[in-house]
Amino acid sequence: MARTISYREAVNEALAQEMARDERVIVMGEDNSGGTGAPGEDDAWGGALGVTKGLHTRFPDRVLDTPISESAFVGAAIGAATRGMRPVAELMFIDFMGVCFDQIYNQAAKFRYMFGGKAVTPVVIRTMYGAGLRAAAQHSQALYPMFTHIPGLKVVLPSSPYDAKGLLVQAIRDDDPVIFCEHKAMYDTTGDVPEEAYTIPFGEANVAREGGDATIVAFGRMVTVALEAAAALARDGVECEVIDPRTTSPLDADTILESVENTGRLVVVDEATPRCGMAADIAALAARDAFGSLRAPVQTVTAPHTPVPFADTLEDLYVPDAQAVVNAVKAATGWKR
Amino acid sequence: MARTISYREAVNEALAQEMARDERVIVMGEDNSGGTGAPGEDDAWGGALGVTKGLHTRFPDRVLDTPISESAFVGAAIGAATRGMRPVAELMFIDFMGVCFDQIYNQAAKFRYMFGGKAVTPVVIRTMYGAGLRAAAQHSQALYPMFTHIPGLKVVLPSSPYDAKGLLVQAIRDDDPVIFCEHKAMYDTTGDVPEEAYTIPFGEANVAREGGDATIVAFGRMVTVALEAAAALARDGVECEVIDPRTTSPLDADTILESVENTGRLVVVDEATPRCGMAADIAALAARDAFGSLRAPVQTVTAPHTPVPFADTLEDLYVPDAQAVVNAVKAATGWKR
Amino acid sequence: MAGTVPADIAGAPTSETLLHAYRTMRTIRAFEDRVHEEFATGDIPGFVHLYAGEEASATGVCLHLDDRDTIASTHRGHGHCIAKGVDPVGMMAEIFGRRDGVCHGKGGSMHIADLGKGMLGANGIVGGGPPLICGTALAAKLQRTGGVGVAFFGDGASNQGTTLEALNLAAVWNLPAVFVAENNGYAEATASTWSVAADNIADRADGFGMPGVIVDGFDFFAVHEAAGAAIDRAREGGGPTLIEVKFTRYYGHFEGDQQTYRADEVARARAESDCLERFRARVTGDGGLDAARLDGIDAEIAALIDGAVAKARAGEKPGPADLETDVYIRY
Amino acid sequence: MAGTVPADIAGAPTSETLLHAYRTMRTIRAFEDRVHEEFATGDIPGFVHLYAGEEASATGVCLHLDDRDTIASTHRGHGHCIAKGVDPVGMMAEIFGRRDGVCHGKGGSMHIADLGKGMLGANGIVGGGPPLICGTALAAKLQRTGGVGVAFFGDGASNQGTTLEALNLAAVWNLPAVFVAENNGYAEATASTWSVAADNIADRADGFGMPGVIVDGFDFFAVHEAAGAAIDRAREGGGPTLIEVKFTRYYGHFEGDQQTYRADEVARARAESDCLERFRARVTGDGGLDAARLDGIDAEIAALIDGAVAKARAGEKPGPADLETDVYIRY
Ligand SMILES: Cc1ncc(C[n+]2csc(CCOP(=O)(O)OP(=O)(O)O)c2C)c(N)n1
Ligand SMILES: Cc1ncc(C[n+]2csc(CCOP(=O)(O)OP(=O)(O)O)c2C)c(N)n1
Ligand SMILES: [Mg+2]
Ligand SMILES: [Mg+2]
Repeated sequence: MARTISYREAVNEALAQEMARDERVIVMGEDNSGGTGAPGEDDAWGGALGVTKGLHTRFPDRVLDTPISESAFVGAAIGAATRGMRPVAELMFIDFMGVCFDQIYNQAAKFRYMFGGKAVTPVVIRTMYGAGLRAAAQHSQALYPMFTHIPGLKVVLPSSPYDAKGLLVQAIRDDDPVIFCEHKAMYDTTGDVPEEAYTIPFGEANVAREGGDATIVAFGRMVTVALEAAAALARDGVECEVIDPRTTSPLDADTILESVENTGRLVVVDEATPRCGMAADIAALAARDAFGSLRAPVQTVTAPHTPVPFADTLEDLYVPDAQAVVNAVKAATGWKR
Repeated sequence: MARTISYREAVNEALAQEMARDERVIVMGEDNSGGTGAPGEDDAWGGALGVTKGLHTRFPDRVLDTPISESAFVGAAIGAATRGMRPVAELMFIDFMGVCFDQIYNQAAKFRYMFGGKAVTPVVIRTMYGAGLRAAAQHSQALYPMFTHIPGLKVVLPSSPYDAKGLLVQAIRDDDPVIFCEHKAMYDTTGDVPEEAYTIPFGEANVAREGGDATIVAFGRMVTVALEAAAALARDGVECEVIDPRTTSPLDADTILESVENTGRLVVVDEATPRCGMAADIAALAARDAFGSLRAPVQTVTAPHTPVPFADTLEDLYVPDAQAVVNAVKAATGWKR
Repeated sequence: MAGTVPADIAGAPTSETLLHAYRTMRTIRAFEDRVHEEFATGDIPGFVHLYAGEEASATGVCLHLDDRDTIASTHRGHGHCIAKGVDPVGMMAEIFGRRDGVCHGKGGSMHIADLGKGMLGANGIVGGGPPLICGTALAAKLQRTGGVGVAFFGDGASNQGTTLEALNLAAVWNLPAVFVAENNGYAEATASTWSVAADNIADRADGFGMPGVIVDGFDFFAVHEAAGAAIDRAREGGGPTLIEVKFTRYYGHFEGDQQTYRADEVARARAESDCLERFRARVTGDGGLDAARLDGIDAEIAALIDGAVAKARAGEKPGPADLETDVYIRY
Repeated sequence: MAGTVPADIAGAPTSETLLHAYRTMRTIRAFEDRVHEEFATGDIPGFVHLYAGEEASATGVCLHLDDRDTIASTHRGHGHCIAKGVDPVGMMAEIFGRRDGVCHGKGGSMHIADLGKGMLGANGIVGGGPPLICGTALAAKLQRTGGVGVAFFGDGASNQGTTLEALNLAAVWNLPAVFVAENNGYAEATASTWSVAADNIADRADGFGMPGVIVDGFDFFAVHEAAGAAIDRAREGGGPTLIEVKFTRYYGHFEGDQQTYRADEVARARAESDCLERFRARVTGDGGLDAARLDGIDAEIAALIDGAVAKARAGEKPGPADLETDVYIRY
């Protein structure tokens, strides 16, 4: 039975249902309960934006607050995963990866390969990314392209409440290390979500809209922006296929390539900065494996090569919007040799 | 007056000459002298592979050994740079970025923007990258694509002793934070290097070989591999233009695009792993800005999407070689719609 | 305000110093109370962390500093900025995201900085500052300026590896640095008595080869004295000190925090140990300062803050031309 | 070898335990001396860090451990592996980069691991292990297995933020963990007396809310006793302990190190305090063990190592089919 809930509730529900189903699942992070050691309420925060609220009350022994020691507790989640637990560690904002990155890419991501296929490390690292909350340069980054660069990690970017739940359940049940990236500006977005637990497989893109004139590949929150643009373009008679890969690693290259073979035009929309980012990654895929079908330059719509600015006027200019996508599609459809 | 010296000597000479010329230049890192606090010799190591050997003897007060505290001493180099020094910090192996990345991308890279253009942070972080020494998964990575992704950093990949000296002198004199990536398997490579100090500007590619049939863009040690492939191809009458961008950020897009407009074919050779890497970055550039000239799919030659293996047999398969580049060029020149 | 400090400062504060201290603490309090009100109007964007209640720490420390000296701050940085002499008017404009803010609106509350004043910035990264201070202290040492570097950080930050590494490095390099652990009892909603596995943060000093001192953070005089001793030692080549300042914050972790994890600590602190009240009680009467002069300062500051808010609200926001500038010095 | 430990182990070692300890220390010594020789032939690729001289640490600690227990090691990991029961034959093959190595030749000396044995791996990252041990200890605690996690790390690693954070987290979560700081005097060419800004690494324990103990690392009995007490406390829910083991390494930092930074410490240590010699002296004669039995063990081990090298040299190397496997469990 589906009902309408928020992206925040979808994440919370996935965690609660998996904890109820499997006692190996534990949750840890700064103030994931909140109030530990304090005179007032426990479960006082449920994370900085309330996503894990209520879990500690239901599962007091399996929701652990932590000191501000990301290397230690992310490493602890990884270590626990090698010993039969299924930890979900919250790296509050993805911007903080820099204080614990080693444990993620040199330890968790490499154990299986370095140890000759003998390690099993089913850890999930939940983290908030993205601009839009006026949180400035150190609390608004995307950064998931850097996780995507690392062999051994799986990287997930849910673009709706439905995907948030199904992909998180999959992440928790998956036996490989998963970086689960939640867009902080989407927590109040609502959508239909089944009550029961379900999984969405990794590496299977969602074709969010079908169309034959151009292919738009978009990630995370940019899927909404792409759909907005596609709707606007449809009014002008331009039909876009909007593809949401859902996971950047593994990547569903086939769905993207088939669409490009059909439309001949590709626009990639990515909230991350442009250099060595997802837009470049997808553009390169098409230039290599769908070149024969391309009828126009691959267009990329990304943030500029700058830190995220604070002022609302600047941040609004920073994040790609529907108009930018419309312009990119028109540049592709209007292109002539 | 040029003489033949090694890549290692070129780096050492650039440091020595800049330290002699400018007393604001200081060098710090683990065992950059070596022997600090120990009963035997000082300047006992000159870094793990002897690159800074002799500097401490010449400049005892300006070559600092450090504890194994990368966040602290890389951060210290950054802090000192904001106060009029020109520190060159050595992050021994680029693989260790994970224990100090925050100081680099959230602090040094963002100061100028976050602080409204008022910060000046002339710090250089020297680091060794690359496979070939059987150093396995945590001591052989490329990783420079992740630095390239970060706005505010400049990223340098010298491919010869001549470039190593000229680019390092430029890095030290440059007012922005610079990540200077030395390939650990190239230290004994020799070449002609002028005795006097000189600079090579950032963002100006070196056309290492001219040719009209295909453009090969290669980075760092891969430039040698690309030239080897180009020589082999020339014997079959295929003339390749080999472009060494020298810096991935800033990137000399014009030189690459002009070449592709001329040859119509692009092969990118990168030692890094493929996802969100330099190969994808350059392929995307061409697919966007030189599409009209491309006459074949852009070919990328990279490491596989795996950690770096230990066994020599596997590592030799892991690193792109000339044959792989030859095959890629032939795939491009032989391609038919 | 820093830089204008009387020369005698190392010793017992003169009345001039006391007035300067009071003015600084009052400016911080008025600034924060006003930001709290303005935030409620919805016109201040982003995350804002207020320093109210903690004024004696930034003030007692920074009174000893001048332009040779540097400080690194935290996400809760307004007080440190003001105490180090950053212009409150430019700060208010920055918090409102205006072009004439101290960072041209690009940084905001979590990134207020004024390098010209030796203020290395608030920091959005917990534990981001201490390593940087090792560097500014190293620069001062190599340049023989006699300058010191002071890192302010919280109880939560005292568990961050970057902070702990910096303590060791400062001692190993014998740097002119002072580490001020501002223990306000909480890291977000987590109690420091739980997250810091030691009775006191200062107990960590010994393991990093430096003296550790604990002071009552509501008592300006205690902070001022402890900081003076540590800073003098640092200037004279005696190496770093860890000072733990204990108090509580008056507002939530950030604006919007419901604070259900708390008891009545704040009410008690405001009533019994408020730094400004205690300061007034001590310096007036027998203390030799005229309460009227302090009231006069209060009035001046109220006007200053009114003006700052008015200017900030009237200020223009940055525009398209500002988006891609200031990333590099040379492109 | 671990897992086969007599039940009485918590108390004073029985003769059976002593023979087990001797066998373990001898195996490590013979293994490392031989790797040193083989490396000189040029047939061992990569970076190799030898544990010779430090045998009493890994042995004295791991004698208390069984299959419930986990250890995390360092780049200098051969001794920890052997003491935790990893097969020396498979280890030698791994070091030579052969397919039948414990990691199928994909890891090498710096990444030897055997998770089935609770050995989480040597680690190429200084300070990489302690956070992981917080996790294995947490798992043991939640699963109520009575297991403990032991993190071995060096004096250099004691300055790495990851290690320091782990100490605090283990205490905050009251984990069944033991942190063994192997202070061999150097981090590469840097003296620990300089890089560790405290008289002892163990002095850091207090600041992280746990007991700190210092032991003579050449004395098996001292290590065994201290480790036993710490591990018992951990198993009983008493929380973590920091044990500093002091000794020196017999070879260079890595094979090829000229060691010009050193004086004659090694010669002295070998002559005066070698752990195997001291052990023999104590257990034979009045100690009640027959020297001939120990000689017999020496001979067995010499044969074991000969066989391991022969097998490794004869072993096949991994090939193209192995390059891209083992990155993920499900693709
Ligand atoms: C590396 C990092 N981790 C987590 C956060 C999120 N965060 C911001 S402030 C804060 C609490 C800091 O507590 P404390 O150091 O005591 O400073 P206080 O807020 O009490 O002044 C946290 C967890 C962050 N900004 N950076
Ligand atoms: C994060 C990180 N920094 C630096 C290195 C390089 N390195 C390898 S071993 C070593 C010295 C370690 O010293 P210690 O911890 O005392 O261990 P020991 O070698 O003495 O056993 C260093 C600096 C590394 N591997 N990882
Ligand atoms: Mg606090
Ligand atoms: Mg050591």
